[in-house]
Amino acid sequence: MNKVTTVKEAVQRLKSGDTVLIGGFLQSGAPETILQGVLNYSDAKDLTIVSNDTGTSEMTTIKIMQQGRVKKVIASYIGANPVTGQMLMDNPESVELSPQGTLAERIRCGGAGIAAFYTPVGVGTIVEKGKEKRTFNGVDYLLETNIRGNIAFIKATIADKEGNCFLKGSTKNFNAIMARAADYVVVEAEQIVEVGELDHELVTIPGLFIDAIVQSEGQNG
Amino acid sequence: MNKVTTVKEAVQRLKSGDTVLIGGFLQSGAPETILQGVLNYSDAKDLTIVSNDTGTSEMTTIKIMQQGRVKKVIASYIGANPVTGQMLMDNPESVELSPQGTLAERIRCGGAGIAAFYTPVGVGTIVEKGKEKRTFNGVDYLLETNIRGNIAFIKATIADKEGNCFLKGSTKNFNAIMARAADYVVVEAEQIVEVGELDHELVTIPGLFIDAIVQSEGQNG
Amino acid sequence: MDKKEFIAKRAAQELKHGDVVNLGIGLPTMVANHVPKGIKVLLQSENGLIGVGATAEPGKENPYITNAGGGYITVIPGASFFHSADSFGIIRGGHVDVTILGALQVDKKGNLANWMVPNKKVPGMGGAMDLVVGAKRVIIAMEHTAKGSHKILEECTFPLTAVEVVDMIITDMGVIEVTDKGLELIEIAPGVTVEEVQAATGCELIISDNLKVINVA
Amino acid sequence: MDKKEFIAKRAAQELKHGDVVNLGIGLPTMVANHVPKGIKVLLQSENGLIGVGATAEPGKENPYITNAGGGYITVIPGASFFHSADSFGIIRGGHVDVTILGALQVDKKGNLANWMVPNKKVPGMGGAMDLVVGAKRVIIAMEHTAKGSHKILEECTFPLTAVEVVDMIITDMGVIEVTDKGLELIEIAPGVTVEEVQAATGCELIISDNLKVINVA
Repeated sequence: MNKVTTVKEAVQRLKSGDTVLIGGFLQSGAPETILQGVLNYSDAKDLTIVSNDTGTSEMTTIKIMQQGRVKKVIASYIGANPVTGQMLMDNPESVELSPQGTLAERIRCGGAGIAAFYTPVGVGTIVEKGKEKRTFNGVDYLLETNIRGNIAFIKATIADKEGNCFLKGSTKNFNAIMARAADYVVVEAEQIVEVGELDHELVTIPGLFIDAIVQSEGQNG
Repeated sequence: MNKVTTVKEAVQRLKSGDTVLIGGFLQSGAPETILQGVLNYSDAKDLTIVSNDTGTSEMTTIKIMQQGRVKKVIASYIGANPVTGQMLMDNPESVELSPQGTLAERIRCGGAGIAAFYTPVGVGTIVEKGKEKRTFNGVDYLLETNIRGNIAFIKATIADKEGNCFLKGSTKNFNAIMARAADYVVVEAEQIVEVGELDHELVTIPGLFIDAIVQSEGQNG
Repeated sequence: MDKKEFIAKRAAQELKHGDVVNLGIGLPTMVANHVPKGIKVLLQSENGLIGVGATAEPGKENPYITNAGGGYITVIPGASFFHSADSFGIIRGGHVDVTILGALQVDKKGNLANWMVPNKKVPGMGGAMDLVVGAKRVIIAMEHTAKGSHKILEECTFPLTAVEVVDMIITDMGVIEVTDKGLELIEIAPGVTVEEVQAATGCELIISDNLKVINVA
Repeated sequence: MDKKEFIAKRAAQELKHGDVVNLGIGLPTMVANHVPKGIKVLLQSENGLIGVGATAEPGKENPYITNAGGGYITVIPGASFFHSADSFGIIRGGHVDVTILGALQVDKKGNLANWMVPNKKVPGMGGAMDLVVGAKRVIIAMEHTAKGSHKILEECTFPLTAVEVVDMIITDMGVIEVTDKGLELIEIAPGVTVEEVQAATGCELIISDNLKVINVA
């Protein structure tokens, strides 16, 4: 079950209209090699992007957005990507802001078969707009629904050929949860090793979640 | 912040009427040294025990139950503990059976500030009794509420003196999630090391969740 | 050939290369011994690992590696471990391709009862309810009858494990697919007649136009 | 002393040995430099680590260790890493003892507005809403006014981050506790009068019977 492929091949799975989960936290653990592949080898459009922050001005998500291929963004912090900020000003419906922990939990639930959950975060703020509010043990909570992607792009430090991934330090961030919440998951790995070379106890993402592995050409981290 | 103490000292935190989370999966990763301490040094009663299985006939939870100190059990599988089985027959209200994944998620949510969640598991079975059923995207789900403990007893393979824990292999089971879901958490560790000796990447449970560490006298695993 | 071994061998034929598989305790566990050559499956154990290997040899038990029955096992290269919430995230989230389990009763709608017998001591459902709801494909591997009394029924009478989840039933007498129209017998054991299978079944079977004989050679 | 340093030093006095602390970006980050001797706190960064150490020295940046602002940092012995869902499980689950954050506006009920200014580009709330709801204690560390205009108000006018969550406000002019009765000035900066603090505040202050002078010597 060798899942190693080329970036060009892997990004063919991206279709117009897809919801795309993009891992990373600002520059940390961002799947820049795959995103460059989307820029170069894919013409999929009408994309919905789910990302903590949609990256910074120096990164690749903004370039895909500048090509007019992104119709919607779901994120928690967009202050480092002026195109997302502009999208929100031009069309408030096109950018959905979710508190960071709520966003993370929605994605985790998408991967874990949980339809929705009650969180106390956002009560009394504009986040509660349109959401059910409910009291448990005297505290108010909002109902938040899960998020799944058609495809996820993530980055790992080391992957074995069956997709077991180790994500070092703080690069786990959204990568580790997005890997579990999409129909097709592409990982770029800084280092690709044989099955068995990665310590069982260092597997951040079991290989069963991974569909395709490509060599990362990015910097470490 | 050296949290190492004696078993005798640690179990003094157990009070009558407490809800106690007990880690382990059958004999694997069960906190037997702490439970022996409860048997020997604590007279707390009217306890509610949350445990995947309440152990086997050879283990210690059953002995605490035989002393008449347990008023309620929440578990998923009780086939290896005949006292729990008898409790259920004598008083169906005294044993709450939760599907194993639902039980795990209820505990995780207890630790993560989520009040309740919708799971598809149990729909159309006796598990749905008394629970809200709700449809998301054409699929039925049950609303399940979280579980927290006043105290949790868990087992680790290695703990440093500030409570960072490594749980080897399949001993992570309920231990890793119960550690996050109680007001006071006691861990027994097979090996206690200085802070910094445990690899950052091998920390299964960050020390912030741990209140007291005792030396495990049990067998490995 | 032993009945159970026959069932396990046939069930193993359902596995595809790369499948993530969860096997129930008892007969289903035997399926692991009969995975066809050239096919690699990843066995998940709901207590917290993927990449289950053979049972540990006596004297070589590793106390840190057990399965959902508490037995000491080994793991294969590429195995990994996780806690119970993540383990059931895998299961409930639809990441298990196939689960093979035993049953007390299955009915023509694919309803499953495999966790309690009324008026007997209740062992609890363990992970069975999560598994059958979460797995993409649910295969029941069991003896066709319980000492002569029907297990495949018009409608389950025991408390259900889940509703309309079973995809296939593999027994010592045949292979049955659960379809929208009812239970369809698609394979039959060597030396058994359709009439015998029907007589051993508590609801009417649809007989496949293309009925084959089970081949576990 | 620089205003910001003064505020950070005073805020650091609120930390207790063993506290799990999350510091916001900007001024609150400076609090880490002033933790009193003999006190060890564990700094959490919501992007996925606990045990934040000093900022990485130029040329010694470790690309695998960043904070929530994307900056390169170091970690202390006993640090550990986790993904975003677990990180916010720590935060939302009440396992952070104190968070120290900046604010645009705070009002007498402890309502907080610190994530967006109406009619300006919206940066998003990031983890701020989760932090102030989840942390056991919320301390606002900020300059008392924004170039003369009030930030401490009768009622916030900007979109809220959360309702009734602030426990204490530490500014260059004083320390204010949020109580059931309103905002109580409990400490005042050296050389500042109560009248000056009140004039710089958009709602009436309760003056503590036991008003002290801030000591950050």
